[in-house]
Amino acid sequence: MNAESSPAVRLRAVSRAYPGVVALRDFNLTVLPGTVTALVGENGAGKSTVVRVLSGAERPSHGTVEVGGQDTTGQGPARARRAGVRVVHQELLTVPAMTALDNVFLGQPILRFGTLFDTRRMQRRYAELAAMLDVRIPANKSARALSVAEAQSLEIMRALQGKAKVLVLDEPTASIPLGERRRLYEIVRELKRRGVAIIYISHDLDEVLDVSDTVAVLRGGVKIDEKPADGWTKPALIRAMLGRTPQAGIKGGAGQLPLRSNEPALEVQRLRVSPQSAELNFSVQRGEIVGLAGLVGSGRSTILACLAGLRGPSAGTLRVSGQAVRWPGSPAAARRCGIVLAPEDRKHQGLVLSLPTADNLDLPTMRTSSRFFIRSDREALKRAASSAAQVGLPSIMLRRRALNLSGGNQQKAVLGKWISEGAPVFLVDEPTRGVDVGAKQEIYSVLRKLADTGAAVIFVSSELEEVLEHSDRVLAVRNGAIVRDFGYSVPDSHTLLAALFGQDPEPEASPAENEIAPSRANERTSK
Amino acid sequence: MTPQTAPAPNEPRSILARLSTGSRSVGLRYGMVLLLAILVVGVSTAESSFLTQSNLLNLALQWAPVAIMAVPMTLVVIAGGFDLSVGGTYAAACVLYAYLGTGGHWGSSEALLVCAAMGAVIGLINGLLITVLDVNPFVATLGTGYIVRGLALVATGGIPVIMTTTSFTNLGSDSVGGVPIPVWILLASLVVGAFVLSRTVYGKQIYAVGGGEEASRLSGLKTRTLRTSTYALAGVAAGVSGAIIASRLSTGDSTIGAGIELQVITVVLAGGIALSGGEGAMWRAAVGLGVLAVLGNAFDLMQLSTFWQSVVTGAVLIAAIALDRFGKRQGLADQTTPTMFISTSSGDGFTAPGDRSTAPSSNEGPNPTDKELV
Amino acid sequence: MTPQTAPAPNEPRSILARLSTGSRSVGLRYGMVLLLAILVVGVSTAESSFLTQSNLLNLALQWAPVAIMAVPMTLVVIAGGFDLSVGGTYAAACVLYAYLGTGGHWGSSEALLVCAAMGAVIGLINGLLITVLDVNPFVATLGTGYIVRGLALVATGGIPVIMTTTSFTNLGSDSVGGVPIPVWILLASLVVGAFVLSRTVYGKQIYAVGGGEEASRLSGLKTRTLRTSTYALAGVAAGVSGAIIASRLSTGDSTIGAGIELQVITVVLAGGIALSGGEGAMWRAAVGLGVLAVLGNAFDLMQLSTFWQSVVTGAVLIAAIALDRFGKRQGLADQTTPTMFISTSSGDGFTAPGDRSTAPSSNEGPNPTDKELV
Amino acid sequence: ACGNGSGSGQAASDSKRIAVFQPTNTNNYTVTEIKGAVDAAKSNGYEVDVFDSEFDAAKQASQVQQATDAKRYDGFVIMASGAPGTVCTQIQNAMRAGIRVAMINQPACDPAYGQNEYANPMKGTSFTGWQSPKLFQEYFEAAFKANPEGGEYAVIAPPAAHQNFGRVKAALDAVAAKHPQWTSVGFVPGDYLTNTALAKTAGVIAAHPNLKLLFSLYSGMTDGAYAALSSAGHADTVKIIDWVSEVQGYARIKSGVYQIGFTGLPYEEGYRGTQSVIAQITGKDEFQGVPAFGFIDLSKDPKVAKLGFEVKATNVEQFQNAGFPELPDQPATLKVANPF
Ligand SMILES: Nc1ncnc2c1ncn2[C@@H]1O[C@H](COP(=O)(O)OP(=O)(O)OP(=O)(O)O)[C@@H](O)[C@H]1O
Ligand SMILES: Nc1ncnc2c1ncn2[C@@H]1O[C@H](COP(=O)(O)OP(=O)(O)OP(=O)(O)O)[C@@H](O)[C@H]1O
Ligand SMILES: [Mg+2]
Ligand SMILES: [Mg+2]
Repeated sequence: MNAESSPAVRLRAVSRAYPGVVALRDFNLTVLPGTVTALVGENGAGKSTVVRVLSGAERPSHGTVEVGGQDTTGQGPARARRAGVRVVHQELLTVPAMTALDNVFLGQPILRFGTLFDTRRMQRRYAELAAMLDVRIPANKSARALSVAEAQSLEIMRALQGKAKVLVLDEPTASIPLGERRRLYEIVRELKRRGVAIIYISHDLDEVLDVSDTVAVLRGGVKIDEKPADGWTKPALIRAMLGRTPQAGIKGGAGQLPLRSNEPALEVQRLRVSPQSAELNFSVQRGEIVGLAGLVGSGRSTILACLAGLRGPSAGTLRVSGQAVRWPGSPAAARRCGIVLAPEDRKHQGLVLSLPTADNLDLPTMRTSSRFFIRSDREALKRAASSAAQVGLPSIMLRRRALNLSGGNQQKAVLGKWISEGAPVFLVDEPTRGVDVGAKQEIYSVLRKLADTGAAVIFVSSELEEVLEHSDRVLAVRNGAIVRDFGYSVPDSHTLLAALFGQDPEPEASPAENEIAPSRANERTSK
Repeated sequence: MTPQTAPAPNEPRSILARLSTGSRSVGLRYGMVLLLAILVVGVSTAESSFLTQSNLLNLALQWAPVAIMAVPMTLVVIAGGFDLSVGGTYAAACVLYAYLGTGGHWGSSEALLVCAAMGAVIGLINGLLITVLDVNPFVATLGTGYIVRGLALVATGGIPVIMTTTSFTNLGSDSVGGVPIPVWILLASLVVGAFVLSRTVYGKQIYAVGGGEEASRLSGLKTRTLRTSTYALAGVAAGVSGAIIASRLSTGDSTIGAGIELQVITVVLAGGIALSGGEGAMWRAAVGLGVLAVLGNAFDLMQLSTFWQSVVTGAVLIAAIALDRFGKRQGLADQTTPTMFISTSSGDGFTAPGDRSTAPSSNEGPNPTDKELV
Repeated sequence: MTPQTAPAPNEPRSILARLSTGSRSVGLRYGMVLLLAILVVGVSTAESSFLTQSNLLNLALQWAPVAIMAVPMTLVVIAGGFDLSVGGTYAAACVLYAYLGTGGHWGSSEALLVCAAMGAVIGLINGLLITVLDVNPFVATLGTGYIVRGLALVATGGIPVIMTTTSFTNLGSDSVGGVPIPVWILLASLVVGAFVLSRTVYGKQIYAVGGGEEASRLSGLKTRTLRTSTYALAGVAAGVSGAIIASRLSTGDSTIGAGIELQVITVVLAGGIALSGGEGAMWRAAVGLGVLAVLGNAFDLMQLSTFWQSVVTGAVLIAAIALDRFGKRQGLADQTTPTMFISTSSGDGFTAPGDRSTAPSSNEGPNPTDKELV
Repeated sequence: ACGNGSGSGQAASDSKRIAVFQPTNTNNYTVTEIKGAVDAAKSNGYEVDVFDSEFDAAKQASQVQQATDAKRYDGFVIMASGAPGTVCTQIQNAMRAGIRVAMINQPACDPAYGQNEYANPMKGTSFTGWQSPKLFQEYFEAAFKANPEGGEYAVIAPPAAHQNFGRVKAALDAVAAKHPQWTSVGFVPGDYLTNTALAKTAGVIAAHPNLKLLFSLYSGMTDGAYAALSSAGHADTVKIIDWVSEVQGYARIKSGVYQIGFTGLPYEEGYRGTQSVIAQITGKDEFQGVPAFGFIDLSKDPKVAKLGFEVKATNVEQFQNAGFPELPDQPATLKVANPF
């Protein structure tokens, strides 16, 4: 660390207003070369706004942006890039129609003679970057076929290509697997050693404290505090972010079983999510939260998708509340069987962003509650308000478009859609991804409330801690199959991880390496 | 946590801001309505004959086929779709109606139903191509349009079919209560369309599908059925319009209505309905129709060259949609949302600044974070 | 790098699977090429006159205006856009060229340049409307199309302009090396277009913009400039085509080319290029052109009713795009991805997934991060 | 330069071949006209091929070029598809290749378009037509005379791109000057299509409810104009003056729905044009009384020598007895040809 060197990034009195919202107000930030500055704050605090302003994606309403001493205020992403800014944005920004390699070199191809593509060097460089990050995506794979995690890795590769002076990582680890996370930390340290200025944004406070030199806390668009990382503790950070001490959520936790009955709400037999995968047999009782733990890409979402009628399983039988039902072929059919899903991609699968939140909450119920198919708005608003109250969504949000809600509120709306349904089976996929600490607690309490009212909840999350803490029972998923049922005894995270990585001595576990996703399997062998 | 610290310095400015936003919002949101009003006032001042009943009825009669098709086209566009095949269906229905009007076996109302049914079938095919085969709506309907018009040409050999059963001309020429039947059909479509869109479950589902197909599907909506239904309705309307024009001309002409599909879409777009789906309203289509009809009439009344009409139509189209886009960028997004929640309560619908209530505000009172900010 | 470590038990199945996937992939990817081949073989068997030089040259000459416009339209579509204004520009350029050919002050090549420049200006306006005002391309170009054609009508009063300078007819009727000039222009556009799309940085950027505008913008591409440039090119092509047709007809007719924009787009789509952008290739547009031209010629040569032609065109269009969609759903996305980085060195360039020995980290130097990271 | 002997040196058989170019196969008038041409060719022992350009001038230019390149035709009979002059270059190429050309309905390569009396069609060709400026003058004159009271009138004119647009305008200007009691409230270019005429007339009548007289310059358009007037409730108050009356037009003249109609001679147009090209091919000055070159003015044709063109309720039966109208109710479309 060289405190004498001139700052790599300097934001002076930057403000950015959106209609109705001041997302950033009088924000000052100086980042020196060779340091890591973390930005933390709850959802909507303005962290990504800092990134967008710095990277030239948006023009600040007031204030100046300097990169390496040059003024780049509002001159667009190309200018910022020339000044050495490399960004991994929070939203996924891959071009689906292009290959992985093209995506990495998007806007920064390696050229021969200044005009022709130097394919060989790009391929070599791609391989280097991939090895560095421990990423195994073939260079010619279409980005369309990538999982979220893989796409995220590509974006990190893109940011690492070329000569970065400033590297901005906006929630880079929100959806990448553990192994890659560790590699990323190493790379961050390595880059720091080389004098790159790094801005790091994450909701994982342990990670933040681990990686960064300085931590700045934002709240409501204003920088509340900035201190060296050693000056912070996790509780202090949370207090600063929220402006108060968080209320303890209603703690469920594995093993504490207030209302669990012995009535199975969901029984799944001989389910194969794809022709190659192993059979799944499991059941969920009323009143319990079952956590599906798995690594990224292990097939948890696929299992939920089969149950919710999003994709046909290749085999299996299903009983809901003791009744044998035909396997649902559509979400509408699943809902009739009593199975509802809060999907993982809330922006595309969860909400109609152009509609007001109230309409979103009312979407599943309006048909059944309407008389002669004619809507009563007052009734609808009433229904929406009661759902909103149950999930802790402020009622002022009801009139806003879903588009304009923060991530946490959007997630509450996704849960709220189904809350009044009283469905016996409630599937919840990654409800806390990218959601701040406070909202997470509220979401956990909503899930527990659901279970308490007699629903069977299946809960998927990539945060192992979270699964362990908030489920009554944990199932380990690997390659599209349940490799271990831990029952009502809490596994420690080491045992769980071992099961997830397939180092488990369980007899029935570990189907062949590449049996889950046929398209991937083909790709592997065809090279 | 002191609840008294109201953000005093902000209040006056925010009221001002709200007001100015309000008037700008009206200007942007109702820009086309304003244009229509200006046009109506201007033309009726310049030409006293404009506001006569006979002129207005004639105008309505003249635009009836396009307008009748514009009503379900509004649904198609709001549901995120597009239909270029209505021109072909229109021509085919025109021929079919005239053909049924030569034999004498069919009554004219049965013939109308047959035309509507044929339109529905074509619409269904469009819908299936688009939702099941996943063909882009533009391409699918361009294709079926070619096919249907081609079949109409083949069936007639391109030669007009002259209707002989005289009762078949009633549909296009008779009046009920002084208003021609096609105008009644047009008014009925508009009213029913507006009601369906704004007051029924189906209408709201159309908005939902257009605004986010995947989310709607996961909410249990039958998105394929919904989208297909809009194309079927567009087909029915094209069938009815084709029958009307055949009846008015007492001739079935397979070459009729070349380019009428673009006219229909122009009407919808001139109202400021975005092609991206999920937004819009029937009154907007009606306003678009009004602007184009009055403009055309003005050109006729004032004996201006009809060539300028094309120029002006183009300008109106661009202005309408630019106004809409500009409005959205100015953050009036919430106000243009097609929801009764918002439009019926425009007073308080404005978003309060600061989406900060994200914080776990379990208490209903003012959000604590607000205070420490200002 | 141990080439022997093949996953043995998988091999036989995977080869079979690969083959079947392979043949299906070829069928889907090259479906339109197959159709073209079948058509060519069929028609030339049935009609020996088809493959004569005179017929083919005439065919090319006849299709030259549409084809010349289809080349930049391919760029427009791949960049995620759409241009309905080329018909208007075509008519305006036709009038302008003829007008310049009446005075005698201008040479015909200057006139051609003036037409191209006018087209470029119209294209720029389209591009600015679309990228700066953020108007939907369909609406913007429909609007400017109306305006430009209207202006052409107004300028001429709808009355044809008859060219008097005889040298002005050379562009449309002279031949160089036995091939008419318009056909040379068409061939040159196709070749240059294919080269630009597949081999240049600009081409790759067009794919990127169409495939993901926001991602491209944030990666530092000038997406507005890129998109605008495609419209400008489309305008230039429409200007040149308009001049060609004026020269061939020795007349400037402002009503010419009604609906030609849909023909141009049909050509592009018939090649199987998706309207959603980001994908496609120039050879696809050429194949689409070939299929439509040969079909039309077949109808003429075999004396079939041209009415059926419309039906068949529609069917071809739907088939082409359904094939493309179906191919994508079958997971053939990789093959249709326009990547030349990889295709140029198909032999050894692939990074095997999970086979990290491909990464040259071990042999190329001690630590990969040392090299270009900082 | 074009006068040396037979045009096509290598005609394989003794039978000669004529190509007829038609703008559209979906219009009664053109279909009748081309039928006349085909009949004339066949009855004189000529092979004949018909090309349809679907109202596309560029396509017609290609067809003429292709037929020239095919080197198997001795003569062309051309009804131009688009604006005047649109196939001019191709016609000149054909003539250079020794092919004889007769234009029908619209002359080709006519720089003085719209003004002249057709007296001098392009050298080396003939032009056959009946719609002369003089006849258009008679047409307007007849209507104004029959309705001396005066008032507002409107014209649904031919397409602006069509030669007759200019001729009609010139004729009207000349006649209207003599009838100051009549005021024009619209001279609207149509496109010969019924639907367009309906829309345009609806616009005119909505704007000018006091309209007294409506000229419609093609019976296909008159159907639409009448539909517009009757649905606006003005069928009784507006007198309709039709042009080129068809079967329906005759019926309506008879029943008084149309006041006047001018009958058309499409069949003769095609027939005489073909006779003229035969005269050129055979190297004679005339064939069956039709000259090889120059303007063949059908307003002097024997078929209308006695009756003239003006059809009214009083003389409609005389016309019908003389074989009018020429436009059949539903003519069969013609088979289009392969140029090779
Ligand atoms: N395009 C936009 N239009 C309107 N408001 C916006 C827009 N983008 C962001 N906002 C608002 O600006 C505020 C700050 O958003 P920002 O994305 O910077 O938050 P963040 O701290 O990154 O949150 P998260 O942790 O959820 O990513 C929020 O209130 C958000 O709703
Ligand atoms: N549409 C698709 N095309 C190709 N592969 C897919 C597709 N969807 C899922 N996969 C693959 O199937 C596997 C299982 O994915 P799934 O989403 O069910 O896993 P997950 O455990 O929920 O992981 P994630 O954390 O990514 O959501 C992954 O390897 C993924 O890459
Ligand atoms: Mg963020
Ligand atoms: Mg998942």
